[in-house]
Formats: sequence, structure tokens, C-alpha cells
Amino acid sequence: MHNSRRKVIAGALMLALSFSAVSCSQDNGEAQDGAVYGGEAVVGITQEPMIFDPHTVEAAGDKEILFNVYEGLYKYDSTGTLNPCLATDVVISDDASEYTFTIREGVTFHDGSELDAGDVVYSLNRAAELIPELSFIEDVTDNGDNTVTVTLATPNSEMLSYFTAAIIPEDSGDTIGDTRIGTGPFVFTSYEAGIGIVLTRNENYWNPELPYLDKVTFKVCADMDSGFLELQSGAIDIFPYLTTDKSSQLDPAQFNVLELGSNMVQGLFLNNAVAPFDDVRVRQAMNYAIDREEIVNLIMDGAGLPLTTAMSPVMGEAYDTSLDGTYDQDIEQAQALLAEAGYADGFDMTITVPSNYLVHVNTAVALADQLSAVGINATIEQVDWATWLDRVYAGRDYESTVICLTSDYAPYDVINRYISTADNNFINYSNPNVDEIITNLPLTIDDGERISMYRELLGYMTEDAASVYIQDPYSICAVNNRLTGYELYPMYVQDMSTVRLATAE
Amino acid sequence: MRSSANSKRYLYIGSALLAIVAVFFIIGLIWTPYGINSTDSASKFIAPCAEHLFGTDNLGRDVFSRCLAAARYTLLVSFAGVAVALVIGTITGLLAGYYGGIIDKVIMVLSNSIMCFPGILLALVAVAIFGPSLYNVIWALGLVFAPTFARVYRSSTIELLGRDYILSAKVMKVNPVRIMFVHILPNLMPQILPAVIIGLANMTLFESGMSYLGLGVQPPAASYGKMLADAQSYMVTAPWLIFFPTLMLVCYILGLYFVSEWVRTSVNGGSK
Amino acid sequence: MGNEVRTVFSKICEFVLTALLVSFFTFAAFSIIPGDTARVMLGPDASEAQVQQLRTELGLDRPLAERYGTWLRDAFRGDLGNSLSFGTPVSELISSRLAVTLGMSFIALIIVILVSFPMAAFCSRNPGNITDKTLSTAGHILFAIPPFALSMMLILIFSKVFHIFTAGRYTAPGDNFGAYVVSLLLPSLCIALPKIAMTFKFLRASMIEYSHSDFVRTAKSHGLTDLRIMLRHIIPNSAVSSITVISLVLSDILGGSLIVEQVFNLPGLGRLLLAAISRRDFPLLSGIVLYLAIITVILYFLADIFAAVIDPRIRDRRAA
Amino acid sequence: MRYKGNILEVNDLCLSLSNADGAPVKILNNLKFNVRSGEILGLIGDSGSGKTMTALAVSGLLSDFAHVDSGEIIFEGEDLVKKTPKERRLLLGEKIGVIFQDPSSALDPLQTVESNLSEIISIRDGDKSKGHERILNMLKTVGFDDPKQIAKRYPHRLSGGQRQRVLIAGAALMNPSLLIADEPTSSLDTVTSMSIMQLLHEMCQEMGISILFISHNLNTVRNFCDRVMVMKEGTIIDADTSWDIMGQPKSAFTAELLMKSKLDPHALGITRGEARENAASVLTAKSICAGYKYAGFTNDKMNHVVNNVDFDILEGECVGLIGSSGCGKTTLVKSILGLIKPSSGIIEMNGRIAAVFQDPVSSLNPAHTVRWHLAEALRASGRKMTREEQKPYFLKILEDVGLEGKHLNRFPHQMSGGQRQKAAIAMCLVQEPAVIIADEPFSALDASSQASVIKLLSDINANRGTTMLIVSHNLLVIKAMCSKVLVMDKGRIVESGNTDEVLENPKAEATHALLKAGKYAV
Repeated sequence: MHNSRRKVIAGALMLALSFSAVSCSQDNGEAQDGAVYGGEAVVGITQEPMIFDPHTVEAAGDKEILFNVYEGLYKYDSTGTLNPCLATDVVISDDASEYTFTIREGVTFHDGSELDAGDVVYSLNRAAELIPELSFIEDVTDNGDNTVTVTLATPNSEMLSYFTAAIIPEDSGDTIGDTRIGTGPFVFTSYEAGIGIVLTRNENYWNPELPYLDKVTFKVCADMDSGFLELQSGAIDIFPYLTTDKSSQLDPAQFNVLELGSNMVQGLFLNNAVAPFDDVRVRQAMNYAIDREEIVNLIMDGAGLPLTTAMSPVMGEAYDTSLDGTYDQDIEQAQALLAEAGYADGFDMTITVPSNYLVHVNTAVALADQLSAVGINATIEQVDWATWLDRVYAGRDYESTVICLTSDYAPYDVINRYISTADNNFINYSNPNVDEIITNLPLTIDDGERISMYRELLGYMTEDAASVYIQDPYSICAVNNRLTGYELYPMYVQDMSTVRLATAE
Repeated sequence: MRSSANSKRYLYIGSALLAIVAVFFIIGLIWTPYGINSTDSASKFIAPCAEHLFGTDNLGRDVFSRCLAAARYTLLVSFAGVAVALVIGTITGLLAGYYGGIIDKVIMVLSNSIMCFPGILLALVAVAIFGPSLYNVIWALGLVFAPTFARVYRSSTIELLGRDYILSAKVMKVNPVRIMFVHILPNLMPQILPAVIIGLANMTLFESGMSYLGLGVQPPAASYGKMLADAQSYMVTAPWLIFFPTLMLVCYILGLYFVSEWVRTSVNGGSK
Repeated sequence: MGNEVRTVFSKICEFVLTALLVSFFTFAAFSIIPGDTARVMLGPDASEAQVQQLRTELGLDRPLAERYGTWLRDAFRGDLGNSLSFGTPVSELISSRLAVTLGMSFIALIIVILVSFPMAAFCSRNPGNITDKTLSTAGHILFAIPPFALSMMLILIFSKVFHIFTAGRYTAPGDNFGAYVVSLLLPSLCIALPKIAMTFKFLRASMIEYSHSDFVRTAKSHGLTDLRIMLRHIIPNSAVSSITVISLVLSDILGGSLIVEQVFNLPGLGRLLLAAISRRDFPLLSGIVLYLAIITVILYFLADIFAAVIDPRIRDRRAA
Repeated sequence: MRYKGNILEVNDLCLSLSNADGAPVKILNNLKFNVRSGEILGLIGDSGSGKTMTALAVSGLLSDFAHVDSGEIIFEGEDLVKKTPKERRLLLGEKIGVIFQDPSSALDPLQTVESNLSEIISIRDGDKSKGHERILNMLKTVGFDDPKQIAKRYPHRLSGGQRQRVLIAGAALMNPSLLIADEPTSSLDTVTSMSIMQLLHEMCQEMGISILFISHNLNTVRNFCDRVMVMKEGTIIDADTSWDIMGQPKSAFTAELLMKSKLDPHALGITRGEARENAASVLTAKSICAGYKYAGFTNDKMNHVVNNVDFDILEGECVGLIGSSGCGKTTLVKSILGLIKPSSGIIEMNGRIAAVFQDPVSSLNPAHTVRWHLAEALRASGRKMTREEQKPYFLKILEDVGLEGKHLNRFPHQMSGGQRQKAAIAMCLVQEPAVIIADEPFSALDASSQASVIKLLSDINANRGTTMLIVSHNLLVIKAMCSKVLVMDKGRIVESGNTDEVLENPKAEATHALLKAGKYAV
């Protein structure tokens, strides 16, 4: 639930939205005409902001704020569509190795300087150095006619989503983390550790209709609970990433609760290199032993989508719906598999959980309860986040863990960690067939072919029961009714530009 | 004079309160009405009623059953932690008070350092070195609390050193270790008992505080402190999740406190 | 005179030694526990290369001993360095949080003194009567409720039932001093209540003892009124004998404020401390620990001075 | 104008104290006496006889646990029992003054002498400047040479005698018609207590104050009081002029009290402990210097309390060590016992050494029983005994020191001061020491207990041949027990030799002073 870089392929997004329960449609009717300008809003965040350089920023909590300050050539909207932003147009060469962008005119940075091709070239070059996904970029050329051409090392048709990388003033790289000058609808005004971030309206924003608010504060709350109290008291107007037990406490007359499926994969991840999880039958048995629906109801109050395999169905065509229901709870099957693997009486195992994520801790508790039905005795071991990262994720020194994997809104990003040699293949999954498919995917240009490759790959992984996949949790956000126009993104974005007062104050 | 009648009342009330905790502890070892860790999405957040005396929590677990089971961890952590602290604190405090001089200085600087050192970090270290078992956390907790006891012991020891009976023990050439532990130690009980009670209370709290970093009692096991820490999220919707563990803690701490009060007055009252 | 200089000098030496030890413990702890700042900052999705790069940028690739040496050298010059994870100077980070922690502790102390002295004086006049019993029992119960649980209950009552308090609404003292004090009142009360119970119990006992003391008997034989005896003799003497307890209470209050600010979501030192630990931010943590040590030492020192000011015997003992 | 006739008449006063269970215990039983205007009336009795309760009842300072059951206290013609607490308090400030036994804590330690005294004046007339003058004058009257200095001092920097003087000054400032003095001298040494009593005597005569003087010591009372009453178990059993009561006691109890307080060796049946012929020396001190370190800025300085002390104690001898308080007796004893390290000099010892200390309250460890104490002493002496052997042995020792078998399992707080001192002596006996050093072992005990402890020590010396070093300021005790005496003054031994020779033919000035004070008190 934590961390992600998420860029969306436009076409796939419509599918994702099809099961977003309550979308952000409530305000659409009256908004446009009687738009109210001015006013303030306070957004509650539970993580201390850390890095403000748009090319080195990693934490989702930072990125979702910086979305309002920096902009790229292209920009997502709340439906996941990529729209032209600082570029007005793009032309992609036939072999998908050259992208030529036309730069929008009349855009100024927050310091008043005007955006030109030089800034774009500088920014893309810097981004290519700092952001691994952009290392595909071989060359960036200023064509002189207000267009910029980017040459890729290898042809790749999915690259457009990466051009959301921020454009910053030329040669400002060393100081950007402190000056925080972008072109976005809001100007970064101040940051105080432990207190929060203040953004103020960009008076010279290239889209004259936006933003509405004069000032937005991202306030740091100690945790979900204290933030929730502040939300109820009115100290906070917008509070994202709520749990359902909290959102259900809110008075509908005062708050508008938004929910949207997110592209996350929560699971009980098993270290495939450690006995007994090196035995596929044990992994399958565990998959049969649990009741995902019950866990979702228990932990999320139903606000999650049960998962069968490593990919969420929100990924659209890449996901194979025929896999649904493969691992519906079947205690007898589970016991039979365990007996076959030589664990008729079950076994002892340890679930290592990062203690700061209550959801995962609770999930582990529920899992331990369910697994006990087939004789598996699971002990929970809580570790702090830094220890988890070091020991479990980087060190792979664990038996099993509950965590939520996040990825870009791209099927390739979801599955590329399962290549046996991947840095982040922390479950030590290894299947030569899967390795081969993953290696060939980026080299394949044809969309249909790629989709069938994804489906084949998921088939292998489901059969292997790589881990016990549990759910794709919904993202829930509460907005005070004094505000309107807030849009929930299927990724880590807090877009404040469309938020406005419901009535003039 | 009249305090003796009062102190008897302390004993009665204190024992009654402790008896409640003891009954919970013993029943919890043998039987609970529901499975301690059996989760059920259909019975989340049920307010106290006939089926669930203390209600249910966010995972549908029976709070009464968990209160029964939690007694053992609360008692274990607090008692074992205080015992460790007491042993370390006793030895160092007596040494510092009895010998004074450079030994005293060294011990006091060390204990000051530990008092300034964040206890949670120490617990993290213990876990990193010895693995995340409850017992290691107890050791760490004991070490964190030891300086408090050492201080109490030290100052009271210094006070007792001038008493004639200690002088006469010295004149008899009684071995210093024996003077410390047999002659001085029993006389420190009136000072040490309240410190132990406060220590037990603080230990329980500290243990619950450590769950912020995943130390202490590991879920799904529960201690009263941890139940409280977990209940914080639901205090508005399900106040019973706070109320009952707090009630148990109050029974436990108040009971100990009253009994210690009785011990104190009956020891002091006699000599006066 | 020379003795006093000597005492102060040896106190300073002791403190420096303590500070050195604590920072060394901190340093040693960081070399033992798993996890490092760069990985925490970058999160799980960062590649090894990125982590390594940030490690180099932060200087984490240098040996720990060398980093400690540098830190120590700078600390002696009064420079606590920059926080690894926040990037801002440690002393800046801390001083902005001190307003909360110290303010809360101070208010709590005032509450403790303002409530426990009159209450103890009142109860000690007629020990055993109904008021005394009620207050004493209330004190015992308050003492037994963990401050953590007490905070939750008070938040529940004040914000949900009476709607007069908002958890987490904090105003910096520079912005509006009145609002600052108000925002700290309830948390301070949560810290203070159990300590009131403790101080009250001690003061009550000591006042009862003093009211049977010889000099009070002398004062009575001089025909002084009870009120005058209370104000002139019993309260000052109880204050002296309760100084040790009050200074213990003070350090408890400081520790308590670290816990309570979590529950009340106040940006104080406690949260910074937890952040420093969970981010493995060595300079920040050492800085906080050092500050806490300094505050504790100053508090004890003030208690000593206060004791000497009102008690001539202590003055003389120090001179001798 | 002073009231004529009986300033105080106490008639059939009954008073009870509620004990731990709330049940009343009779303390005063039909108490009846009167104080004539302008006289000094002595009231004596053992501890627990109700003397202090009488003082408190008359002054109106009774605690909440005590209450008057019946009787009347008529002061200047008015019955005090019927008065409200407020009226009594007013009386306390105006007409009745009280001074108490222990001056060490009777002044507020946080306030100077002047502010301790000024509250007496300020509750009457608010004029502070006049008050200042009056306080200085009164301090001068009670014998301070530089009242200005004393007025500025805090109580802890005054000696016991000085504090008692300040308290008397306080009482005198109120100019009362009745002064109740409850054992005002018993915690002071003989020289000081003599001067305090002289002061009281002068006040009685010059200011016409009647004094009710309470003491457990007949000797103190008889030279000083006009009349003496003897109290036992809450009633007056004997009352007469001091001459008569000392000469021809009417009751047996008074006679016994008198006998004990005289410490007549024959009546008590004690003999002086003499060294045997050709006795070897048991304890030898050669040029002992000892004292306390205090921190200087550059180096530690030594404050010598004992200077170049030499003595030699022979086997079987009972030696007395006398001197006024502050002369270094206690420091010398501590260095002999090894509790402080002498800065120079040699102490040679031939055999074990055991000690009995002054304060019976802390002489035994409150956490342990008498049996434990004896076992501990046995253990310390290095002898081994099985539990079965121990019991008869301990019972025998207890019998020797005059305790009973039931005391074996008692805790210190369950015994009286005298019994505790005896238990401490039993501990000494268990160790079978060559020397017992007793540091003021009697001074905190009442007359009866004193006599029995003296007898006990003397018997031990006689029967077991144990060498004794008795430290005391009571010359009678020394005279009765010791064959040799050492006189100490300002850290040095100024005179030593045969007891009779030294006390009858004193050479040193310090000995003179001690004797003079002793005679007045005796």
C-alpha cells in the first residue's frame, strides 16, 4: 500500500474504472459554470515528506504532492488517460525508436522564466541519468523549431508514459530539491519538517481555468487515527488512504467518500528458496487453505478485490479471467496436497510483517487463523520497516511475509520482478518458461502477441502458486463537503488543481 | 495509629483486585469461551452483550477471551521485566551506595547514560542481536528500568549507612556483601515496593508502546498494553476495546499498589 | 566558593562523560541493528544502484567508525550536523519540536504543582475524613490508569462528548501564544494527572508528618493559627522534602510527553525520535538524545538550586 | 500582674488514647495536682508514665487521637477543658508557654532564628521594627553574647544548648504566667543542661513565671524545683517539697527511683572493674590522629577532631572516657572500631572488639529478629554451631543479659529501648570479645533502664572479665563502674588515671568544668 510509480496506458484504464464503486462523479453536474475561485484546503498525509527533486523522488507520499508542482510533457488525468501537457503533440516514428514532441508555448516556470526547448532537453537528459526506466533514452535533440526529438536505445512502444517526467528550468538540477520550481498549478511555498507543506496558487498557470484554490496545505499527521480525528474535527479537509472502518464512521452529510480500485497486489509472499515453500504442492495447499473473500471482509470491510495470481484484474486484457476461482478455498484439497508433500500433520512457519502496516499485521493474524485449519502453525514476527527492507526485501532472509506490491500501471512492470535474476525477485521465484517470456516481452511489438504472452506467463505462475496472493485493495478517500471537484486517481496522485469550494465562503 | 485499620482495608481491597486478575489468569490458561485468535468477519465490533461479555474487536475476536488470555503476557512481561530490573538495580545500587567514591561515580554515569538512551532503541538492539523473542525484549526492558531501581537503592543505602546497626555489623567485621544483602537490603523494602509497583505499571505501558516498532508481544498474542495500543484506532466506534483492557490494568496496578501500601504501613507502622 | 566551582566542574565532567557514553551506545546500536537510511528513504521499488548512489551521497558508504568520529568532532564544536533523511540541520529540526515537548512538560508541571499542593494541604489537615478519603482514592485510581489509556479517554470525552478540543490541532507559539497554550492543555493534563496522584500522595504524607513535627508543635505553642502554620512552616518544609520526588516527576513528565504526543498527534520530540529510529538517521537520533540528556541534567540542576535556595542546610552542606 | 494562688489546678483528669484498633487506652487516671503561682514544680516518672501527656493536656496541644474523658484543668480560675480550640490557642500565645524535650527539631529549619521568633510578636502586635529590638534583647537575656549574629543564623548552625536557649527566648517573649518545660535538658550534656536550668531558674524569679518542669531524672529536679511530684501509670503517687521527697521518700517507688538515679554502687551491687595483676594490655593507642576530610579547591583538607591520642587499656579493666560534647569522643571511638581510618597513629588490639552504641532506636536492625542478630554475631565471631546447639546457647545469653526466652523471636520494634540495648549487649557477648566499647549506652534510657544496663555491663566485666571502655558524660556512671578514667577535651586526652584521683583532685580545666556541672546536676 505504500510505494509506487505508476504510469498508465490510456486504453487499459477504462477497464479499471469499470469496477470503481463510487467514482468521483457526484460534483460533475453543477461544477463548471458556477466555479468558485479562492479558498484553502488541507490534505492529511501520514508520511513525512522527504525529497522534493522530481527526478530522484521515490516515496509515493512525496510524488503525490509534487504532482501539483512539477509537470512533464504528458500528464495523466483521473481516468488514467495520458494528455498532452507541456508538449502539445507527439509524433512516434514507425519503428517506435524516435519520439518527437512539440513544446507548448507561453508556459512560465514559478520563478517567471519561460519554458523553452533547452529546458526540456536538459530535464530529459537529467531524468535519463537519474530514473532507471528512462535510461532507454539514447539522445535528446533540440530541433530548433520548438520541437524536441528523443531517440531510444531499443524500440519500445510503451515509452510515452515515461514522458510524464518533470521538466525543470535548465541547469537547476543541483538546487531543484530546495527551489522546487516547476510549471504546475501550484507553487511550492514552504515545508516544515513534521508540520507539512504549503502550496499556493500559480497565478500564471498555462491553463487559465485552473487551479481554483488559493492555498493547499499538506499536513503531516502522526498516523491514520490522529489524522482521522482531525478530519472529523474539520482540521483536515481531504484525507486519502482511509480504511473502510473509518470511512463508514463518517457522516455522509458532511463528507464525501470516494473509492477506487488500485493496482496493488497484497499477498502472503513465500520464500520459494526455503523449505517447505520450495515444494509447489505446499504452496498450492496454502492457496487452497485460505478464504480470500473472508480476509477482504475482515480486514478491508470488503473494500478489496480478491486475487488469484500475481496480477490484478484491473490490468485489463493482460489478465486472464479464466484463472479466476482457481484457488477458491478447498480445505480437503489443501490437506491432500500437504499429505502428498509429506506434511500431513502440517508444519510450523513464521510470517514476518512490517509492524508499521496495521493492515498487513491484521492480514497475517487472519491468515494464521485460517492456516491453522490445515495444521499449519504460523507464528507472526513483527519487524520495523527499516529492518523489513534490509532483512526481508534486500536480504531475502525470511520464510514468508505479508506485503503489498505496487507497480506502474503497466503489466510489464507487474510481472518483471518474477524473472529469476531480478533484483527485486525477493521471493526467489524461478521458472525458466517465465524467464523466457519476460525477456522477450519488451522486444515484441505486436500488441495481440504480447497479450497472449502475458496470459501464458500468468498461467505458469498460477500453476506454480508462486505465493499466496490475497487481494487488490481499494483506495478510499474522504473529502469534506465544503470542497468539490476532488478526483481520485488509480495511482498515487493528489490532484488539487480541480478542487474548489462547494460554495463561496 | 488509625492507619493500621486503614491499611487492613488496603490489604482487603488490594487482594480482591489482584484476585480478579488472578482468576482471569488461571481461567485464561485453561479455558476461553471463544478461540483467542479466531477471526470472523461476521462478528466485528459487537458491543458488549450476553454472548460477548466484553464485545468483539476489529477482527471479530472475543474481547473477553482475549482479556483472559492476555493476563499471562501482561503478568509475564511486567513481572519478568521488573525482576530483571530489580536484580540489576539492586546490585548496582547497593554497590554504589555502600562503597561510594569511584564505583559510585561509574555506576551513576552508566545509569544516567541508560536513562538518556531511548529504551526502544535498546529493545531493537536486543532483538537484532538475539532475535525477536519476547524474552529478549524482557531483558532489554529490564535493563532500561534498572537505573530507576539503582537510584532508589543507592540513596536509601547511603541513608542507612549511618545507622548504628550497620556500624555494629561493620565492627563485627561482617563481609561487605553480606552487609549489603542481608543487613541493608531487607530494610529497603519500604522504599523499593512502591518503585516496583510503578515499575510494573510502566513496564506494561512501555511494552505496549514498543508495538509501534513491532517489539514486545507478537500478534496474535495479546497483552493488555498491546490491546490498548491496537484499540486506539477504534476508540470512537468501539470504546469497549479501550475500556476493558484499561479496567484489567487498573485492577492489576491498583491491586498491587494497595497491597504494597499495606506492606509499607505494616512495616513502618510497627517500627514507629 | 572554591568548592562550588569544583562541584560545578565535576558535574560538567560527569555530564560530558554521560553524553559521550550515550552517543557511543547510539552509534553502537546503529552498527548492530539492520536497515539503513538510504533504503528506507528510497523504499522497496528502488534498484540496488539507486540505493548505492544515495548511500554515497549521504556518506553512508564510509565506515561507521569514521562517521562516528566525524560526528563526534563536529558535536564538540557545537555542530550536530544535518539529518540524513530530512536533509536539514539537526539542531533546527529539534528546536522546532522543543516548543511542544518543553511546553507540554512545563504546563504539566505547573498543573501538578498547582493542584497537588493545595489538595495535599487540604487533605493533611483532616486525614481520614471523607474528603481526604475521596481525594486519596481518586488519586490512587488516577495513578493506576496508564497515561496512554487516560489520553484516549480524555480525547474521547473532550472531543466527542463536549466538542471543545481537537486532537492534533497545534499552533506554534510564534503564531499565537494563547492558542499554543490552549492546544497543549489537554495533553499536558493527561501527563499531569497520574503525576498529581503521585505528588499528592507524597506531599500529603509529608505534610501530615510535618504537622506532627516538633517545630509545628512549637509554632502551635506560640499560638499561631492553623492556616499560618500551614503556609509558613508545613508547606515550605514539605516542598523541600518533595524536591527529589518532584525532580523524578519531572523526568517522568518529560518521558510521558514523548508518549502522549503520539496519542495527541503533536509534532514533538518523541515523534522525531521515533522517526529517527525508524529511518536509521544517526545524526538526528544522537542529536535528540543529546538534547534530552542536556534537558534532564538542567532540570536536575535547577531542582538542586531550588532546594538550596529554600533550604539553608543544603547550602551549608554544599559549602562544607 | 501575676495571678495569685494556684495558677493551675488539675482535678481528677482522665485521658485516653485510641490505639491502633481504635480502642481507647487509659493514659491519665484521676490525675490531681496544682501549681502555685511563682513556683517551680517538678514532675518525674519513668517513660510511659504519662508525664508528657500531662504537659500536652494542660497546654492544649493534644493530638487527635487523645481525648479528655473527665476532670477539669483550671487555669487562672477558668476550666480549660470547656474552652473551644480557638480560645485555647489564644491562651497558648498569651499565658502558657511550652518548651520541649528535643531542641534539635523544635525550630523551623528553613527560617532564621529571628524569623522563627518574630512570628510570636507579629501575631500580637504587627510592629516589626520594635519586634526586632525585643528579639535582640531577649536573646541577650537568655545568654547570647552577640544576639545580632545569632538572630541571623539558621537553626542547624546552632548547638543543642543554643537552640534550647532560643526556644526559651521564644517562650519568654510571650511573657506567659505558666511555662511548661518538658524534659528540656535530657538531650543535652551536663555542662549545657546546667546552664539551661540556671536560666529557667532566673526567669522564674525575675519574671515571676511559674514553671511545670518535667523530667525523668530525679537528680536534675531536686536542686532546681520547689516541689516535686512523682508519677506512675497516670497518677501522682508522691508529692512533697524537694527536700523532703529526696530525704524521706514516702512511697517505695520513689525510693527505688531515687536509689537508681543515685547510681549507688553498693545498692546496685556493682564493683569497679579493676585490671588484674600482671594484666597484659588489650587495647593500645599510639598517637592517634583522626578527623574528616573536606574538599578544598586544590587538594583535600583534613579537619582533625582527634589529635595525638595515646592510651593503654589492660585486660579486665573498665575504663571511662569522659568529655563534653564535641570533644572528639565519638570520633576516637570510631577510629578504634575501624569505622574511620585514623590519619596517623597505631591501634593495637589483642582479641575481638565489640561495640554498643548510643541510640537504642537504631542499635538493632529493624528487619530482623533478636535470634537473627545473635546468629549473625555468632557467624561473625567465626564459631560454628548447629541450629540445635544455637537455641540453648542463645537462651542462656539472653538470660545473662536479663531478657527472656520469648524475646528471641521478637523484632526490635516490639521491644523497649532498654530491652534493645540489652539485646545489643547480648550480641556482644555472643562474639566473646576481649573488649566491649560502649558509646553513651545509657543516655537515651530512663532511670530504671539505665540502672539495669549499667548493672549488666558491670556484671559482664566482673563475671566474664571482659575489658570495657565506657564513653559517657555522666560522671556518676563512670564513678560507679570505672577504675580508670580518660578525660578528653578538644581532641586530646587532657587527664587520665585512677577514677577517684582524677575526679576528686582534678588537674585539667576541662575536668573541673565537667565536675562542676555534674555536681549541680547530681
